[in-house]
Amino acid sequence: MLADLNALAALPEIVVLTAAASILLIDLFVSDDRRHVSYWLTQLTLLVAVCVTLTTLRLDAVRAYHDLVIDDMLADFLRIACFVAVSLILFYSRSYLVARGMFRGEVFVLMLFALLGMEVMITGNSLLTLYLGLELMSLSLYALVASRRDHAQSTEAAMKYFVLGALASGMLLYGMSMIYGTTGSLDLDHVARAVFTRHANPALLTLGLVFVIAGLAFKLAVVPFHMWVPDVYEGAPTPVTVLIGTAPKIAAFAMALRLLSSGLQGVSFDWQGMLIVLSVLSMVLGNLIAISQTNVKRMLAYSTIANMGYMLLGLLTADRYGYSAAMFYVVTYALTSLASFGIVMLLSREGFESDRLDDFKGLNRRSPWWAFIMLLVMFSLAGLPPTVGFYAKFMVIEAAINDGFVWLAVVAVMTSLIGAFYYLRIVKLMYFDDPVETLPIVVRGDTQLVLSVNGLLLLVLGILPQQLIGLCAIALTQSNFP
Amino acid sequence: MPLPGAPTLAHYLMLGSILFAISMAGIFLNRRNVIIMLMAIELMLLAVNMNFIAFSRYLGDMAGQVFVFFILTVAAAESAIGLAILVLLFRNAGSIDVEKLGSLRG
Amino acid sequence: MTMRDLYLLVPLAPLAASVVVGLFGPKLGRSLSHWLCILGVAVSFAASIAIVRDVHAGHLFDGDIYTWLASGSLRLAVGFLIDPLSATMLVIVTFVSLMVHIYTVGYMADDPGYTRFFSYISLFTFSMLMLVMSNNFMQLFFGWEAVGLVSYLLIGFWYERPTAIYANLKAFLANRVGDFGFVLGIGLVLAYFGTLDYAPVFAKAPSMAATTIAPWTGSGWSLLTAICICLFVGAMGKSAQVPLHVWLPDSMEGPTPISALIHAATMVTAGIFMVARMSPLFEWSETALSFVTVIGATTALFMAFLGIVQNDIKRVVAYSTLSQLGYMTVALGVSAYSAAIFHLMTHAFFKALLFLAAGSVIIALHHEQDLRRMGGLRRYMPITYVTAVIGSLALAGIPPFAGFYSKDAIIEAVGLSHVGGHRYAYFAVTASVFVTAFYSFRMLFLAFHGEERFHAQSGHDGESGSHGHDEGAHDAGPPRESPWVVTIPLILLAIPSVYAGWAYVQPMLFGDWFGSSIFVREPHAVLGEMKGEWQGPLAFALHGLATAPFWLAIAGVATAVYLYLVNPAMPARIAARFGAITTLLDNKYYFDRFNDWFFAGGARWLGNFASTYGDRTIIDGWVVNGSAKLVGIASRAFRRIQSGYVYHYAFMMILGVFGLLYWWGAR
Amino acid sequence: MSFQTFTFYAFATILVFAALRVITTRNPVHAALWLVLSFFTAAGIWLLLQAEFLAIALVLVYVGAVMVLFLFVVMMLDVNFGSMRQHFRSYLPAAAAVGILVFFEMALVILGSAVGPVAGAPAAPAGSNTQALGVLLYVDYVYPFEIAAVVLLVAIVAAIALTHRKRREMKHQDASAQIRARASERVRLVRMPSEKPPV
Amino acid sequence: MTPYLSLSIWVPIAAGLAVLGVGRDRDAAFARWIALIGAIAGFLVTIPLYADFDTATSAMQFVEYASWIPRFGIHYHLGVDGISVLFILLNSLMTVLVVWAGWEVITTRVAQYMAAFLIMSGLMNGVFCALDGILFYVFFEAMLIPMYLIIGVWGGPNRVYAAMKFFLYTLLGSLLMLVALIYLYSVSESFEILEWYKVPLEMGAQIPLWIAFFLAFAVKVPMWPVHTWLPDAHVEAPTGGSVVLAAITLKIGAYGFVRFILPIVPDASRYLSGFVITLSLIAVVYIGFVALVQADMKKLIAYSSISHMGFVTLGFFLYSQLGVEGALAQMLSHGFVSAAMFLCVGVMYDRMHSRQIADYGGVVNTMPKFAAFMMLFAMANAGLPGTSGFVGEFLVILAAVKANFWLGFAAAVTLILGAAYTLWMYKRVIFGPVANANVAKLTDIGRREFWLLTVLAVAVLGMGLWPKPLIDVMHVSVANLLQTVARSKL
Repeated sequence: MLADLNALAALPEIVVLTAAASILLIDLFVSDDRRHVSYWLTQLTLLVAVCVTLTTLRLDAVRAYHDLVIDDMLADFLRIACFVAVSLILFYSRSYLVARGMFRGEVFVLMLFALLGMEVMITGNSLLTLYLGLELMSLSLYALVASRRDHAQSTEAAMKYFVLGALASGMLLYGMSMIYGTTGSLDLDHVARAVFTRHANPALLTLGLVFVIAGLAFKLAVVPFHMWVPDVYEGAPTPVTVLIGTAPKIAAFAMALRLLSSGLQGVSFDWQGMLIVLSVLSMVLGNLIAISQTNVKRMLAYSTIANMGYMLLGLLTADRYGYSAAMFYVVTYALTSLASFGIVMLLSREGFESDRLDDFKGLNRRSPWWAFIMLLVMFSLAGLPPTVGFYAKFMVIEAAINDGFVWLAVVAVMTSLIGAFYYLRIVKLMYFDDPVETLPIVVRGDTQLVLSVNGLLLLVLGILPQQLIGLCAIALTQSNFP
Repeated sequence: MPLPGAPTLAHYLMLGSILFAISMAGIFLNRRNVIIMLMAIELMLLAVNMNFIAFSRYLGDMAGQVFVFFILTVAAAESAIGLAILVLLFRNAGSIDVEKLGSLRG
Repeated sequence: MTMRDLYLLVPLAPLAASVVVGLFGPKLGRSLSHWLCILGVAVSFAASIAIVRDVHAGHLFDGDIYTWLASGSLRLAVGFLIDPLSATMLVIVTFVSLMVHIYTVGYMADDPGYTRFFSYISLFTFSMLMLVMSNNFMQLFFGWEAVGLVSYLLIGFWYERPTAIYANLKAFLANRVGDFGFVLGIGLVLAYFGTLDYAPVFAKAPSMAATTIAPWTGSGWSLLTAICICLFVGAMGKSAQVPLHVWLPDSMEGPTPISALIHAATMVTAGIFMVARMSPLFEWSETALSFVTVIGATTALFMAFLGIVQNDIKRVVAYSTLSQLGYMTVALGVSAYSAAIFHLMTHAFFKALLFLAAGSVIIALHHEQDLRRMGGLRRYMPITYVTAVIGSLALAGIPPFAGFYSKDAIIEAVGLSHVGGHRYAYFAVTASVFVTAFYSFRMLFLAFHGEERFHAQSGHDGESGSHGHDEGAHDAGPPRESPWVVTIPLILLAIPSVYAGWAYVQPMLFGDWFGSSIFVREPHAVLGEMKGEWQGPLAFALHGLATAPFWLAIAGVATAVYLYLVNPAMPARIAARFGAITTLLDNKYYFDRFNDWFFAGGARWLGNFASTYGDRTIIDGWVVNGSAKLVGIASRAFRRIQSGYVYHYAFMMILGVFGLLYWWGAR
Repeated sequence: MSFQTFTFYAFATILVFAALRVITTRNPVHAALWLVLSFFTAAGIWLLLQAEFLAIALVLVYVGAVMVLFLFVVMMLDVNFGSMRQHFRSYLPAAAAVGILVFFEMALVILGSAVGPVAGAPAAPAGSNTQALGVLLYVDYVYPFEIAAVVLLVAIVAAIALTHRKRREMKHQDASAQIRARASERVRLVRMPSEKPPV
Repeated sequence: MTPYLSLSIWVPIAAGLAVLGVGRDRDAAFARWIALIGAIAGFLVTIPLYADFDTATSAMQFVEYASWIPRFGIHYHLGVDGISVLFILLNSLMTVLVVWAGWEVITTRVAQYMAAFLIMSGLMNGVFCALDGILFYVFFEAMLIPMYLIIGVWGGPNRVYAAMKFFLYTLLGSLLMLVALIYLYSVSESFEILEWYKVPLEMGAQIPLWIAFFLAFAVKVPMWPVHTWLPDAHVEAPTGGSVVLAAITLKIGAYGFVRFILPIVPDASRYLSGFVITLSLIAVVYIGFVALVQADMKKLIAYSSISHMGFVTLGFFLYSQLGVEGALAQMLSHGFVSAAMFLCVGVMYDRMHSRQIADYGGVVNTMPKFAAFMMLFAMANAGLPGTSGFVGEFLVILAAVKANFWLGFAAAVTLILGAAYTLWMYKRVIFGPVANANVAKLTDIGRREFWLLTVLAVAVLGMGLWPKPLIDVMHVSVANLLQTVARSKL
């Protein structure tokens, strides 16, 4: 009976869940000044999860738990990306958490649960699992945003996030109900078949599609479902911000891919059009509004919105090449975003957030190395070679053009020109201006190492991107996406 | 298809859509009161559940009901967290007036 | 040593001297520097003599030294064309240059830029030789521009003087205007002949005579006319023909030796030489020839008038140069190319002589140039005086001095010509004989005769007031004759000024001196007609006594005698009487003012307008910064959507869903 | 009109009315109670749709637990609800417009598509609804079931983490902080502009 | 075979990274020496490119070919032909000069300064020898980054505006080019530039492609009216930045015209050649007038650069061997001359800290050697025969007259204007009596500056007196280019 389940397919999830539950218990018996035990256990969990994922790596797709779960290359790849992302976040945020009294077991546990939710999203092969994964992730994130309990802004952000998130998941559910109703199944394979064979009622299906897209768009943070993003980014504690900004985007991408491609490829023409609208709006508004921001986190929030717009360019082509481009985009975006927030956290101290743009003034004087890393990050976000951000943009634009959307490509590059302006402004602050703050930057050794590697990776992948591009391509080919 | 008459799938879906619409209107109407907003969201989930159950019945497929089961579970959890945040908000801001939640913007 | 090496030696010897002195002058010291340069030019001169003999022995040369550049079928080379024309020019150039080199030793003795000056004039010699020896248009242009450069450097030699650096800029730009046409001419040659070498171009010229070009639709210009006029515009710049003459008088700001060398004897004749060289082209275009004639005649007459009212000794000579260049140009226009070259040669001698004599006076008076502060110098400076008289006689065209032969030949040639504008030209050249004689003797009398006015000056800043080497020397006794380095060249130049006319008039004008290097078409062969009546130089001189020009010259001299020796108060009265004309002449026909106002001012206005409105306001202000500003405004506007209120956010989401629904509902 | 039909319309009417009252009532406590009513009637409708277990669960879980929680929070927080209703009327048109538009948009789609009658559907599967659901949950949907458990765990953890307070308001000595203090931090010299003497 | 091209790219970059890694602000001399050694090494490895160059073939030489991103068929494909090889040498030489020029002048963040130039040098070499569209683009864009920093960090008071303007302006163009490159890929399934020469394209496709490429390169050149970034960038950039900007960066724009626009979209190019020629002539004439009235020396030279680059684009679109070779010669020459002019201004700026013409006057009195050098370069800037400035100008004017008399007429206006603005400035700055006490205190150029200027003077004169060795390299490649351009793709 268990053999039918192909339980191994969800081994990483099992590992994470077990570990999370264990840490929750262990943390109870750990005193405040030995909290790092929980911290390292969490890191260990992530390491084990990565190893487990790698050892159970299979080229073909495995369906498990009565087809509710699918474990394919895509899933493995994105899961690892999420593990790594969370691990890096923990590395970067340690000092930050300690300084703000957030170095607590439940934070780690909630992060792990959020991660579990993402994994479920990534591996979901049914409307139900996707929904549950999404909720698991979202609920953990709501709590994490509010986890700085004495901070009014955090709470405000959490409230907004929660209300809008609930609304979005309501929409998603409404859409799912319509899809279920018209295709007669929650299983994405069945859904796909029903859609392809035109058994589904087209009008109701479109209705469902609209609502599903709305729900997805909320998670991906694209216009006009993006409104929560800047407020939550700014209000949430920075580690949580970066958590929201990175791994969940990967998971949301996976979910979008599963829903739209595995399930609704048959009506790709419909959702393509919708994504075009969302994509253009995101690129334009995200970049435009980012210009007038004075808070780094807020600026990066708008940058996220814009970047997700670019990512959609890949997704909306509705073919394997576009998907792999979007996947490359979202993964490298996460990597870049991690480094950017890493630097923001690096500069912050106890009682000082360092999230205003002016806090970057003269960074090159204070620390040429971190200025250089931030420079790489900014140019990567702007999509300039020789950083990895360039290939990300290159690939999605290539996908769009290949699909005949030359005008979309033109819109994309023109908006990225606007984008370049505010990224450059950070570089300008770091290099051209004199420092206001002269305190030396104290960084933990491990953070220093990991963040440096992270930053340099942007450059290395920018020069030698072929492996990552190949991986993304393989992940999608092996996963039998159309 | 005359609407009055024996309830068809359309009836249930219409009922669901009315509930959905009411919940959306509720969010606007109670733009300052987070608690009622949360209740409106509960209504929305109710609408969704209504759909699922109707479809489940219509298709003769239990999966819809299973889904509803999970929605109920999740909604409960969601309420718990939502209310926890609400409490926190009240403690930090001294109010649950959404209009006063405007420090993050721009 | 083959002849080719000799040819190479001619330009390279001065170049080497120039480079060495230019780079290491201060280290070499003065005397070594000037000896090096003099040696360089002397070698060059000697070689030139050898070449002339060789050429007249029938050894012509037309070959390349090295390929400068090749592109497609076009090959541009640096090469030499050694024929009688260029050989003649070589001798003239090197001889005058040598004289000037020697003279400079004395003239510039006190100047701090001594070695620099030598380097420049040697460089100039090199450039001029390259121009003359060229066998193609590219190298011609190279030499053309190089002499312009050196001229620029030398006019501005005293770089501290605002007038000097103004003058050199003006000279360069006026020349550039000429070059503008010149380059276009070269371009047309290349476009239609496919090569820039003289020989093939000249060979092909007859077949191109009927070719027309259409600069705009419906028009038809003769190709050769276009080419010739374009080229001649270049000559107008370099040879200072109206209206591009404006730079030459101002160029007197340079030290006197270079006025002699560059602005009288050699560089300014480059245009004359060039047109003579291009005779195979000009001959096929009546229009171009008459254009040349009219411009030349205008220059000859109207510039001569200006010579009358000048008080600066060098400027008088400068205007006489302009006028004489006009003569040469007229000669070219009436196809008397040999006469033009002949006049070029004699003019080089006597004009260099006059300049150097003027320089000698200037030294003696401690850099005083104003004629009104001279007078009576003949007693103090006998050699200078005598040579100056010889020069003036030659200039005025009194037989049997050199100038007579060349000028009279030109006047006769003009008389015989039928080219368009020949009547006007004849009138102009004849009338200016009188003027020439008048102003040259006016100068002579003012400087060397009459009362001694040089004591009267007080605290006046001389030519080099800021140079300081003659501070307080004004009253250091009477003017003295210049040292031998100054007088020797005077004497050496006086000799050909006397005899070069009758010695060379026959071979050059009527003999086979230029051989095939000058081409004259049958209908234009005015010199051929004259040849029929030719009975030798003596007869020519005697015949000259009976012609109008001679009597006009005599009249000119006589007028000068009356006005400046007999009745010195008269000129002022005349000037007052003809106020309008005087004003016109004093202002040099308002050319400078017009140029300053229209061209210089206009260019600046245009530049300011383009810079302020075009670049800064429209492109930068509206388009570039404007779009940036627009983005900023849009950014702030859209930012307000993010109001901070949850229900607004929710509203946006619902609106989004709506939008999508509506969109796909409508579809 | 059969009994089923009548029941449907009756419940639907009450449901819609109750839902409307939820969003229009002044007092959150009343709103919660109206919501309870909505759930009850919805449960009734679900019974019509042969979803007995869910109907019961809705009543038990929602009315019994979630709504109680709502009421608890509403009453615990001392919120001045009166002030929140100030602009209620002015919001009404916009809200109504949104609601009506959403409804019409959806209705158009639903009515425009030929959705067959429920009656045409196959009969309910044999055996009790609860059993069928149970089998599904524990066999086919064991994985989501586990996840749902985790969701609830998260809710617990989150709720506790967020609201559980250690009473730290009282002042206490922090020995380590005192030891860490440096001389420079003990006394702060403040430079102040000297007072100007009255002129 | 030694991969000289790779070396020419990576040696400077490696040196730059080394400087960045080991250089400390406290020990600036060390950083300087490493930078100089790196720059010289970078120059030395380019010498074989010229020495071993086969002038008889138009094929790409020193080709290096390796797979880079197989998913898109992107290759690490390098190679040079007669058109590009000289610019690599020029660039490497300039790097040495720039490093040397910044020797004592730059005192803050020396290592970063040197590294920026070295890295940029490598990247620009990459631009010139990349034969793969994306490889080209990567180098093309990447070089913006060091330049942005150079202007912004070591620049003048208004450096931020200038740097931003420079960056965004050039990015605007190049982003559209990216779209064009990808479009070409989607048509030809290849990123090989040489493949693109053969791929047939409809006119409807050629025109947008042309516009995209044109915008990218026209901004870089820069052509009127997208030139306004240049004066700002030049004025604010440190001397080295101006030198590289003028000497190399502008060439990249022009290079793009011959490498991309002409051969890839020949029909559109022919169709729109009148447009380009018009813009070029506007650049020559209009910008000439603008240059005339500039009060800032750097601005004046910047405008003169625009005017000179107008000749380059003009030459390209005349479609004749003479025109194209003239344009290439003009590019080379402008590399020397503008670099020299900016160095000259830098020499004065280092002493007086002013670039305003009005602050100078009579410099020749105190700096005679310098004045001599500057005279030479000013004359070269005015296109005097015997200097390199003449070669390109002359050939292009000849070609223009050949194409149409009035084109030549308009182009030849530069003879007057070029001389006017250059010499007028020279007059006001160098000539005349000592204008003020500051000028009186000036000291003549030192040994370093002397040799720096000497190298450029030799280059300027050498190319002016005997350009053949340089131009010969181009013949076959240019002829081949013209053949390619002549073939219609419709």
